[in-house]
Amino acid sequence: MTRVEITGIGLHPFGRFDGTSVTEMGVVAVRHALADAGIGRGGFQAAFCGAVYAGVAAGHKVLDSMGMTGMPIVDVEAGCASGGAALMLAAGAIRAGQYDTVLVYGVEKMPKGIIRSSFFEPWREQAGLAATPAYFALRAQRLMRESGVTKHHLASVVVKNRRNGVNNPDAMFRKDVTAADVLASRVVCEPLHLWMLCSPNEGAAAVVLRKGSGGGVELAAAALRSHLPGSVLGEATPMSGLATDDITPPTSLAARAAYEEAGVGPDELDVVECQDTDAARELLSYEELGLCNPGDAAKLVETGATEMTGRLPVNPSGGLLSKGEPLGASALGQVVELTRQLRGDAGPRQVEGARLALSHTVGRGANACVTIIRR
Amino acid sequence: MTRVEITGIGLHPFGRFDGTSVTEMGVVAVRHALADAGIGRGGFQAAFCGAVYAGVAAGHKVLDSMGMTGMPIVDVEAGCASGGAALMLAAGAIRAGQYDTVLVYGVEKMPKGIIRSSFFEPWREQAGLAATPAYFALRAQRLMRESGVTKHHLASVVVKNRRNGVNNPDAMFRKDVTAADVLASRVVCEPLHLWMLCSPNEGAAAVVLRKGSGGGVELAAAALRSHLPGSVLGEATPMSGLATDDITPPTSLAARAAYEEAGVGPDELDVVECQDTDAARELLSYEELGLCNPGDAAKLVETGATEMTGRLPVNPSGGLLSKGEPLGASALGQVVELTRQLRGDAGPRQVEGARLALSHTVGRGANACVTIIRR
Amino acid sequence: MTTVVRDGLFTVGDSPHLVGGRCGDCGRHHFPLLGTCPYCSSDQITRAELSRRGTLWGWTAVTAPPPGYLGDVPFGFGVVELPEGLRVITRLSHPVEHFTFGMPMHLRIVALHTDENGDDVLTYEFTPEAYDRKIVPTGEAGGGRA
Amino acid sequence: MTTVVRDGLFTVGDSPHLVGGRCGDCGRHHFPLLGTCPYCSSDQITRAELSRRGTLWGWTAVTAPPPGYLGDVPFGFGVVELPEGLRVITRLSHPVEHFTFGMPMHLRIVALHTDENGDDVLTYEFTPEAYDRKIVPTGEAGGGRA
Ligand SMILES: [Zn+2]
Ligand SMILES: [Zn+2]
Repeated sequence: MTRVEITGIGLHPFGRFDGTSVTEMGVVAVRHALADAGIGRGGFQAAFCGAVYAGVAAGHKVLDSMGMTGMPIVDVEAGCASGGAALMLAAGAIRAGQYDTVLVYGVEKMPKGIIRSSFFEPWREQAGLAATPAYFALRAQRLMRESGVTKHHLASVVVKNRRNGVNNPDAMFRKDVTAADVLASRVVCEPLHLWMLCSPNEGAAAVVLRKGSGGGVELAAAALRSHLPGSVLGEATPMSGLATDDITPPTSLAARAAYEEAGVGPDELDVVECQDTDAARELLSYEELGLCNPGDAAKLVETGATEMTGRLPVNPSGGLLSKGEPLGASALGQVVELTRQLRGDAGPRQVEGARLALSHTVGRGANACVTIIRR
Repeated sequence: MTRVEITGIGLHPFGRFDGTSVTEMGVVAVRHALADAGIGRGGFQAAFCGAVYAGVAAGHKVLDSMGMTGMPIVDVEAGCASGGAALMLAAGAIRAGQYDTVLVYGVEKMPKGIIRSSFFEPWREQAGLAATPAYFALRAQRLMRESGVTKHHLASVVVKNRRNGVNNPDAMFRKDVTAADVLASRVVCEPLHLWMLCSPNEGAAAVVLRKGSGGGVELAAAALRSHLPGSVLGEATPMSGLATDDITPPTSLAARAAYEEAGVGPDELDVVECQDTDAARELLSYEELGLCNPGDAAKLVETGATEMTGRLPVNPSGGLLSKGEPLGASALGQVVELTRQLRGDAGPRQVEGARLALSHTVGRGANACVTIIRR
Repeated sequence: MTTVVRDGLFTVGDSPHLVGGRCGDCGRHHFPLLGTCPYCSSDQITRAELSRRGTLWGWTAVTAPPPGYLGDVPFGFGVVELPEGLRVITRLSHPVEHFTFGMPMHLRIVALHTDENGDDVLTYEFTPEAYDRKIVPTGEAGGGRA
Repeated sequence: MTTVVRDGLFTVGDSPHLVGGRCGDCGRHHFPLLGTCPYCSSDQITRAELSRRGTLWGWTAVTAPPPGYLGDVPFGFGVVELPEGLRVITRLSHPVEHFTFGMPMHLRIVALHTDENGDDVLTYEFTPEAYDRKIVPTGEAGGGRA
């Protein structure tokens, strides 16, 4: 099979940038990624852009304003997994022999506050059922019941990610917090406090993929999966589901496919970036990604394994809890972070000797994407 | 190279369906396409959905409400070419060996009236420059100047397409019109009268692609291209462009790529479905697709070559002028029509003996997609 | 006068029911009623009035008005498991501090808010068996284990 | 008082200009001023006040208010070619019936509408040299050849 390599990465910081358009943020990320790959106009034959709320032609506007159009440009939407979906399509097209080099980028400028989207039907909104954080809260409550997770475990995830974020100049929040601070923040939906939830925000990320010649960082797998029918608290948030806990979640489906594609297992990973929409979502991801056995998320966090000093650091970038979540860009932001880690370029947040890394996003659709990179 | 075949087609009629959600329309099209392909749940390994204004997770909602999720589902946006882009990605993934069978569909429920989109910046809207039909009018005026096209040629395109649409039960407008009727309709933007413009509307279309075993209808090419920098009246509608007429339009870029991929030339085509957003756009497409020489669009239409009785019928379905334009679905609607033509299933609008067909969409982004199918 | 948040979601009266569907092929139930089975794709669906009684599977309280919601906050929100093998997303009566996993719950129809015609807009919620027909005090929500 | 539809689009006064950019690498002009050349991607851009005079390349009339537009209809709309090698999308003075291809045009600054503060909102348009400073009658538009 054709080897696909990551030859360029670029980022526009994640945060709030009132005077900056989503297009301008995209230009910054793309410019950095192309410079990093050592290519310019004509150096890539196709472009895939992850975007959710950025409007029509979001990806085109970025390349249009750089005078770089002409090739196929496709905007891709798969909720929080949009950037991962774009990466998967780009890698597939390279493997199909369609292109040698593809630009993949993601852009977002989320509206402030709770997102009003067409995802919910009008009656659900009117009945108060379009309460996104309440679904997260119920998921957290069930995890607490089934995996021995307490509010202190949830707080410790926030403390870990915020501490990591202090060392990430591209993050939105860069202050250390204590568990007491987290538990003192306002309750949004019991058991979730405000600081346990990530902030939708703005940013852009870009990655250049190339048909590989060996060496460098390899994109070993990029797998996207949607939810299976029947799960009432799956990210698809249906109005009803089956009374069973045996429905495999989309994250596990994508993880299995990615491990198989890369020919590796979770015990071989050196570093992970995973979806921490809320603190419980990170712990659930540990179980769904196979980083621990089902029901052992609390135990894993207690061992300190996922701290920077542990055996498998998770979210060295600070995660979405520090960076915020610009939907179209967040998955590629993880890949940018992990490429830095594998290159040994992560500075004060470097995971020493990292050679195999996994990134994970999951959200509306439902969609989950798992990417594995290695050097 | 792997042969990719079209093994199923399905359509929800194009029109206005007030009580029907965009998801329900998608279900109708997908159900028909799967039945036509003789597959059900588990019969396809990935799904690509073209959608522009249908909101987040548009494609997912269709499969979710059919209990058919689990595989990768990607929503794809490339303006009027969205369905073509989805088709290109699906064919690429099959050729890459990722999947054997892929479901491709497009859905749309356009708001009534002029579309307010984020495409234009606020100041352009405020200054009255977000006047989409005015761009079409200027393009028509330049074509009239350069290719000897008159308003009577424009009216004759409308008369042809509306006459074809009479025989298409899936079209929105099914009444014969005369050139006098067309020219008596209100001027929207000189030289374009109301009846020379297609209506944004609602609908869905679906196509099943399969790794081919020979026989059946082959997807010989699906090429997507964006605009080159510098054209002031290109579908990207920039605020300024270069004072030159030598910039190759995206339709020509996509057509050249598609002819090369399929190994055929425009003179071998038996039937064409092309983008007739307005009557002048169809004539311009004749030139850009190489159906005639540059400057000869008026002559081609005068010979009657593109009538049902001519040597190369264009828009036997009635075109967008009869069907209306549901952005995410329109490109796949063309492919559904052409597959019927190649199967000999087009009833009273059958082009006898059609074996090689081309479909073409172009619009915002800018993007153009050209697809070639054959049996 | 009253109106409903969506036609066909539930029946009203002394003994209200949620209106779902039962699949003739796989036998499973869903809610609201759809034309296609959301588990097996069959279109062999018959209308089914679902049990009024179920058990509590999860709960929280919504403290800020979600998009498009015009009623009061806080309100209870959770999942009730019905004997048909179905888990249903639902509003819950508030307060929620005495809720427990598996607690018996039953359906009632309540007013959300008053619409522009002065009509009460009705929706469904579940409430603990013990709470029904009693006036309950409002208070802070508490769904998780600290 | 007056305000402008967007800062930095044009200069005002007796001799107004559109404000574009000139690329230090490829030498081409663009409008409005950007940080990146839209033809060659260079960031070597210098601000350039564009010629006030150009020629008419295309025209029509907008008869219904486009989205977000608060001014009067109909109004002229078209493309003017400037000596810098640039074609610019622009409002045109109305009526348009005497317009011809290549007709000399020049820039002027006009009021679009009055905003919520009572200020006139200014934008740019082009008008035939011959029309300037004259009051012109309104009438039907006619951009094409029938
Ligand atoms: Zn069923
Ligand atoms: Zn330049």
